[in-house]
Amino acid sequence: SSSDSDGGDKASDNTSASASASADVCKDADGDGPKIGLAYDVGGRGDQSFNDSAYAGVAKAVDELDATCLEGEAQDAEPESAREDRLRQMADAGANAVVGVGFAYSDAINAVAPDYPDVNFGVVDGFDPDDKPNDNVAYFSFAANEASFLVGVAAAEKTASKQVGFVGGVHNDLIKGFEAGFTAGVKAVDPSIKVDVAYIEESDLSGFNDPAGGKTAAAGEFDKGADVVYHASGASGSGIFDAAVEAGDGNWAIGVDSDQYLTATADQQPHILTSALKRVDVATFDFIKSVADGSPKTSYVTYDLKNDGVGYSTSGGFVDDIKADIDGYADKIKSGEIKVPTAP
Amino acid sequence: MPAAPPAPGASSTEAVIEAPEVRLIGIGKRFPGVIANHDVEVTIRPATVHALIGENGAGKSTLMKILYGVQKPDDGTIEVGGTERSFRTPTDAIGVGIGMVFQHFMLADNLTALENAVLGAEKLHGIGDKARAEFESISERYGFGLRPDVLVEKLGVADRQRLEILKVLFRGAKVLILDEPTAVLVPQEVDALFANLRDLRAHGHSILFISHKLDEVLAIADDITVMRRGTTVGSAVPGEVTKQELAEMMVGSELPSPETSESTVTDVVQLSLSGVTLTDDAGRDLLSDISFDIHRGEILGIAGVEGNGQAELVETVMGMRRLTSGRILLGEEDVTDWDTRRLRESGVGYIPEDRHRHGLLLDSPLWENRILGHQTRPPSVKGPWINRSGARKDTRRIVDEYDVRTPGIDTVARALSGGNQQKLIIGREMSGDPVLLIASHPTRGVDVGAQAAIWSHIKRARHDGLAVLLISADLDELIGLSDRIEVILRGRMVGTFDPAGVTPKDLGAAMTGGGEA
Amino acid sequence: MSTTQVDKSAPSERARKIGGMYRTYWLVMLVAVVALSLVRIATGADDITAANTLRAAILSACPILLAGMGGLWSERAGIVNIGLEGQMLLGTWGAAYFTYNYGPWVGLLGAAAMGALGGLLHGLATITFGVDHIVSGVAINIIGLGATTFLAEAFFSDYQYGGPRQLTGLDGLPFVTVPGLSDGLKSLNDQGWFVISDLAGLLAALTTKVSVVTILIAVIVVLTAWILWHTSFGLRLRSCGENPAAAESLGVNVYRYKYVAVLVSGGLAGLGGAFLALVAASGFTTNQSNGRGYIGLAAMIFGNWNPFGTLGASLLFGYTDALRLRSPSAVHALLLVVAIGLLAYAAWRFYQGARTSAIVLGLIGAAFLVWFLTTDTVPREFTGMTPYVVTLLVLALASQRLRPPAADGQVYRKGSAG
Amino acid sequence: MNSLKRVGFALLAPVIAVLIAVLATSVVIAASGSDSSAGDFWSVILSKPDNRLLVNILNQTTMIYLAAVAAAIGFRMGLFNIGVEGQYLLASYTAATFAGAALLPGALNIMATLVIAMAVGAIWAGIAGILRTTRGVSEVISTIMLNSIALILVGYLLDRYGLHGGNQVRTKDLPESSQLAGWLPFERPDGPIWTLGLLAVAVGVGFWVLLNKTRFGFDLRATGLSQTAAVASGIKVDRMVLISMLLSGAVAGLIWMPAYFGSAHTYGTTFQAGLGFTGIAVALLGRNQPVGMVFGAVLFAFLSTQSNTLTFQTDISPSIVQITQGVAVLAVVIAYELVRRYRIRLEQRTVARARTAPVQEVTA
Ligand SMILES: Nc1ncnc2c1ncn2[C@@H]1O[C@H](COP(=O)(O)OP(=O)(O)OP(=O)(O)O)[C@@H](O)[C@H]1O
Ligand SMILES: Nc1ncnc2c1ncn2[C@@H]1O[C@H](COP(=O)(O)OP(=O)(O)OP(=O)(O)O)[C@@H](O)[C@H]1O
Ligand SMILES: [Mg+2]
Ligand SMILES: [Mg+2]
Repeated sequence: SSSDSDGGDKASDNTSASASASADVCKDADGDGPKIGLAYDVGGRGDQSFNDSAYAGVAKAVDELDATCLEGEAQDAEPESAREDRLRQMADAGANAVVGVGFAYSDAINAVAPDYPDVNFGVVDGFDPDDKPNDNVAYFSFAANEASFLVGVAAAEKTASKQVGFVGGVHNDLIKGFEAGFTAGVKAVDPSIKVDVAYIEESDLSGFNDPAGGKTAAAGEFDKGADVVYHASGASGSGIFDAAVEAGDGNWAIGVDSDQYLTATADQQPHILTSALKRVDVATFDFIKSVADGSPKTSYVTYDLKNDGVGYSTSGGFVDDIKADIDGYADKIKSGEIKVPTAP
Repeated sequence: MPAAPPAPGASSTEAVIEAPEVRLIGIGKRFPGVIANHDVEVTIRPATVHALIGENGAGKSTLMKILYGVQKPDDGTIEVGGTERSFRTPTDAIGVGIGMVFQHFMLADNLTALENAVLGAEKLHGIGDKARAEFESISERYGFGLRPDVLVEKLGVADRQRLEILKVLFRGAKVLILDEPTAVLVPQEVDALFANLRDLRAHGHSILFISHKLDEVLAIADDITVMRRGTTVGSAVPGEVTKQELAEMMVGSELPSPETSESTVTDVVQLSLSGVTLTDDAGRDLLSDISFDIHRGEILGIAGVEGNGQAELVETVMGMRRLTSGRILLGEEDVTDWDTRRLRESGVGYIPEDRHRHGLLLDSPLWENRILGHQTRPPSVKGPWINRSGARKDTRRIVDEYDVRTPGIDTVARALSGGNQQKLIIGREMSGDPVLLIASHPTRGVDVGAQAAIWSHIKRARHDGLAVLLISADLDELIGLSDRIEVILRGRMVGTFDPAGVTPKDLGAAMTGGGEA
Repeated sequence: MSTTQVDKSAPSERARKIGGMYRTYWLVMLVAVVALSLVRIATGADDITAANTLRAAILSACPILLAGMGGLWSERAGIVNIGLEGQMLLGTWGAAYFTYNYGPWVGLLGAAAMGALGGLLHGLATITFGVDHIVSGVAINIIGLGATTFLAEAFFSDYQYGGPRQLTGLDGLPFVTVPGLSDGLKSLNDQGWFVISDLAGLLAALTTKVSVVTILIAVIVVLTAWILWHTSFGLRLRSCGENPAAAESLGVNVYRYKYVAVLVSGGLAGLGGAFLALVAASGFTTNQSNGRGYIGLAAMIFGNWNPFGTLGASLLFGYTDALRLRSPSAVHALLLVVAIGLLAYAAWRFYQGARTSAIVLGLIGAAFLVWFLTTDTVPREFTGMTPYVVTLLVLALASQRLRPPAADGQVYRKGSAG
Repeated sequence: MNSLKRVGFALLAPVIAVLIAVLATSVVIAASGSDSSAGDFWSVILSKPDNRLLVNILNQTTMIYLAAVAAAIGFRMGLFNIGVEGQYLLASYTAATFAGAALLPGALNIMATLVIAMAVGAIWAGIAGILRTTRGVSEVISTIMLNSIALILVGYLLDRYGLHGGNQVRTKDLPESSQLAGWLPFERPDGPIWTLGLLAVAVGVGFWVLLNKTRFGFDLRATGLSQTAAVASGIKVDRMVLISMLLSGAVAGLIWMPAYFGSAHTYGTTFQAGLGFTGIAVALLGRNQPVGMVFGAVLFAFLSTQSNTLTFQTDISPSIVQITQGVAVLAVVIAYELVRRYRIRLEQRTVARARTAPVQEVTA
């Protein structure tokens, strides 16, 4: 299949959108398609990560479905009521598809959705916190472990030192899934390869925001002999890329969430082997489309290799030589032959 | 000859001989609501000691700060060496050879003696070996005996005083201003200081000397200027005036003295200390084996050079420090382990040495200050509640009875003058029928009028059977008020004196250890 | 003259005191190295003195040290600056903005200038208007966080590699490696010899890929010590922290020195921010200092308001941070180091005659020993707590020995002399 | 005229401060070169809030006010309890864990949980209190350290003992019987006013009575005004330090309880961090006065709630509000200091007038 090259294309769409972030499609859109409310997590549009990815999905909807949109952005340490209020303001303004980016919106959407039965809500990484099902809410979950598995395969095939590394931002369940998939991928290729694991913070979310910590952790792994390091640490990732640059030629970093080759600096690009993709843009667009089509997605929607919801990127062309192997593993996962663990 | 002007002939002939070193002409200075100085005229001749006297608040310190550039005058001019000057900062004054030793020490404890001396005058000799050499040579020349590298916190009072003077000389000052330099010295130290001053005079320095002690003034001064209520009211020459005459010029009336009337001492012991010892963290004795009794109706005076354990003694008796060994009895009761509040509840009144730090809430109204220290007793409180009206009513009583000059009881304590603050404290501590009064420097920094009033309050209470522990640096006050005087030296009681027969000189000798031999 | 005679004795007294200070400093360092070496050999946790670990420790220590130096400057002049955190944040933004537009050297200056701006605000509030120092510091931290978040969004969103919350790909500053020496020391470090390899590791860390900013910081520490204790400027500045009234009475312009101090303080904190954004990693994110300003303050107190003490404390914090991130498993070996250190200190106190404190220390040391012997790992959370717990312990055990400037934190008003 | 004057003085400083904050905010917006102007900003911020926002503002006010009182108890006696944040964090987690375990039925569970929240907050603050009284460790540094430790500790405990699910960790849900529905002033979607908002009223009144009417309050204030005078008057300062740290921590423990029982029902992503620091700022803004802090809390709640609309209607980041808040705090303390100096001058003038007879000229 061509899921990967496909991913690459979409990812470049995504950056062209974020590069022209100032163009701001929501300001100019005036179509008569669905009206979308996009509630960002902290960081908002321009974060080069999943907020941007969600924005790319919305931009595509504006383009292809004549949609219009409204944006709202979370602040640090905001009260739960602020999140709820953001969603309500969107619904009150007539949005018929409201997307909350990030699991922190789960509770707020659960509280708000019953008051707006005609509005459809979607939460990225979300879940229903209580046992009352909401029939106008879709929860997008991503098989990040599968994407991590594939980049694990890439790492295993590329390592010369038989040692690779993983740096997580925060030692929580979400990131442990990345670690588990990555390790499984590496071991699937060669069980003798050693995987060093480091986390920047244990529970403090500042671990996603600490490039210096990321660099120290990654440099530690490079120093001890790893030559490929995969990160799942949000904005700390730039520190991991810096560490790869400092470690010199032949040392690689692997990006996460979006195709980070495209947003990395010129110095870093030669070291970015691939990225594990989490297609928030696909999920967002699909959701909006389903609303526009009158058959809105509800309940849990899993995005995995099978429906192109996750994948890996090929920008830079560093994995072209091993693409066939990786895709082979991808097929085995799709067919269920390989079951990727979700926790280490 | 009251308010005698100096013999006109004498001063004019001298003026012909030599130009004045410093002339202050028509100086005026106003603070919000206070005229601190007006129409002040002072002329200082070269190589003389010029004394400036006047009661508290007469404006002496203000005038000196103006001469030293700390404050700017509103009116008038300053001439130094015949040239008119205006000083914006002390640096300007230092630049023309004026130096000042302030009423309160101006030393940084955590710096060395040399660093304190060099500070601000680094340009002269640098901060290195040249400065050290200069320091030592000054110390040598005037016999100060100071070492440059000791931390100031290790120096005693007299050494600090000398360091202050050395600081001024280090800057090459020609004119030295000394604001009450003797207030904290014992007579022997005063003599040593005077010897230094005469030395300085012989080297050509002019000295402006402020003191409340008229004996000292008569002993050292070449000229005397008297200030009252912000202005100069006259001048005198030591050989030609008596103490009494000077005093009258200062206050415009007879100088009060703390004479006690007949003894009221009873044979009921009110406070009894036996073997009280207090050691600090490093294991040194601050108080060693102190024992004495105070009877009802008796005033026990404690004499001593500051820093010899008086403060510690007071704080130990007040329960603010835990003694290491010994026993304290209040009446019949063993109060050794009682805390301050319990002691106060059982009738111990306390006039602290530093009223701003220990006696008042400066930013609270007077009626709240009335409650302070009486938080558990009526009329300030009812059970766990504050009794606002009771406290206010009683504050009004104190303001009336003790003549506290204030616009009202809602005025904050900070706005009152020192004397009036002190009267409020005394009124408060006398309320609730105390059995024991601990009075630390009750008239320090208080003018003569208030001083007399405070003395009479203490005497009346003694007459009513109060036992009083009196600590004072003013030996005349001690001798005048006490029924018995104990001398404290390095934390030990070193002698008992009967005030009837003792002179300040004798006490001074005992206070410095000279009396032991 | 007899002065010559006194002259000879006086400097020697002084020299003895200073010499004594440095001797204890070196002694402590030596004991630490020996203890670490012993533990390395006993536990096989080679990472604890590996050259690269120590290099990472130095990198982690630098921002803390700069904040600590900032605290030192202002507190020596009598101003408590808990606004360091906010000033550091302003520095991260300044570094990013100016580096992006004008290159990294201007970026350093810009960071210092932004930090100094925060210092100026603190100075205005505390010096001119006599506001309580803590209150002003708290407000500045709020403003610093809000301002950097707002300004980042306003400026960086449109930059290349930028976003509302970050700006990556900033040009870095050069590194220096001493050729030859670095490699030799590294291979010596790998030998695993007692003490020699450990010292070689330390020297290798100091000669391999050292950022010019790190060198600048070393210069700043030495300069700080020299300026504050060996120049008349420093004497005047310190006098403002010890007794401002006395200083003013001697013609020192107290306000001016306090302003200089607080500006330098903010500037150094700002540089600390620059270190985070330009050297520790090449990118800005919002709230990047993440408490390092406070840790710097703790390092300064721990270091007894002394530049070299602050250096030592910062290195300690940097070391635990680096070890935690690089080799969490080696942290377990540190338990043994702590146990040995505490027991040694207890013995020393016992020898000095301080029985009770010796017993308390000994018990704590024994508890650490037991912890080490009965476990294989330390819960990772606990390693993250290290700087905070260490600070609390040090303060609890040694607060009597610490000596802040006498007028530290007090509001001083001009004209209070006399 | 005197009371009129006093009211005037009391209002002067806050008014100056608010003006400065408005000015500074406008200048920053203008300097940032944003497409929206300062005018746009103020028209959004100052627009009349919807019913829903009114409820939110009120609910936020109660929590912020509790945080402010917690800080003020320390501040009033010169103790800088910077650790309110860590205290309520740990207390909230512990309380939610206990309440979720449902060891007690309904209302009893609520009572016991409140007690536990207060106890945990008090203990965490008490550590700083003990370090200060026995070892002389400055509470500023120790509480900052304890904040960080609490954050790590709660993360550890939650990870270890919490419920994992859907990428989140949370404590067990509060049983329905212990939930407090609150009052609905408007339509249901506009949300309820939380029942335990009453805690803020109770704590506020209690704080006022304690400070102004009781011996203990007098001792507390006296210690804050002058520690040395307090000692001389028989107050045991160490005991006061410890008690007020404990009190401060106990109130801190309550901060998040209105939200917990009113709507969150679990400690997880719904926990609102940062209130401790907001409380410190509000305490300073309100001069640590029970009534002043009400205004401060309303102002902060109002600004942050209204700022949510900014992203919809302007290009201005809501973080600008933090600048407004920080400047307001700094400006208010400066303004109070200036007004205080001015007042003292006025008072001294009055005192001097009431003092002695006019100076009579004396000639030598
Ligand atoms: N900074 C000031 N602001 C307001 N009033 C002041 C100030 N300094 C001094 N005064 C007032 O000016 C008057 C003169 O004070 P000054 O200190 O000069 O008196 P003094 O003669 O030195 O008294 P003492 O013998 O007590 O030292 C007093 O009423 C004093 O309260
Ligand atoms: N530094 C100062 N700043 C402002 N006002 C001052 C200062 N020093 C003194 N005052 C004011 O000057 C007046 C007199 O104060 P001070 O204590 O110096 O008087 P005093 O001469 O000791 O008074 P008393 O005659 O009662 O002994 C008071 O109104 C006081 O508030
Ligand atoms: Mg539901
Ligand atoms: Mg005077």
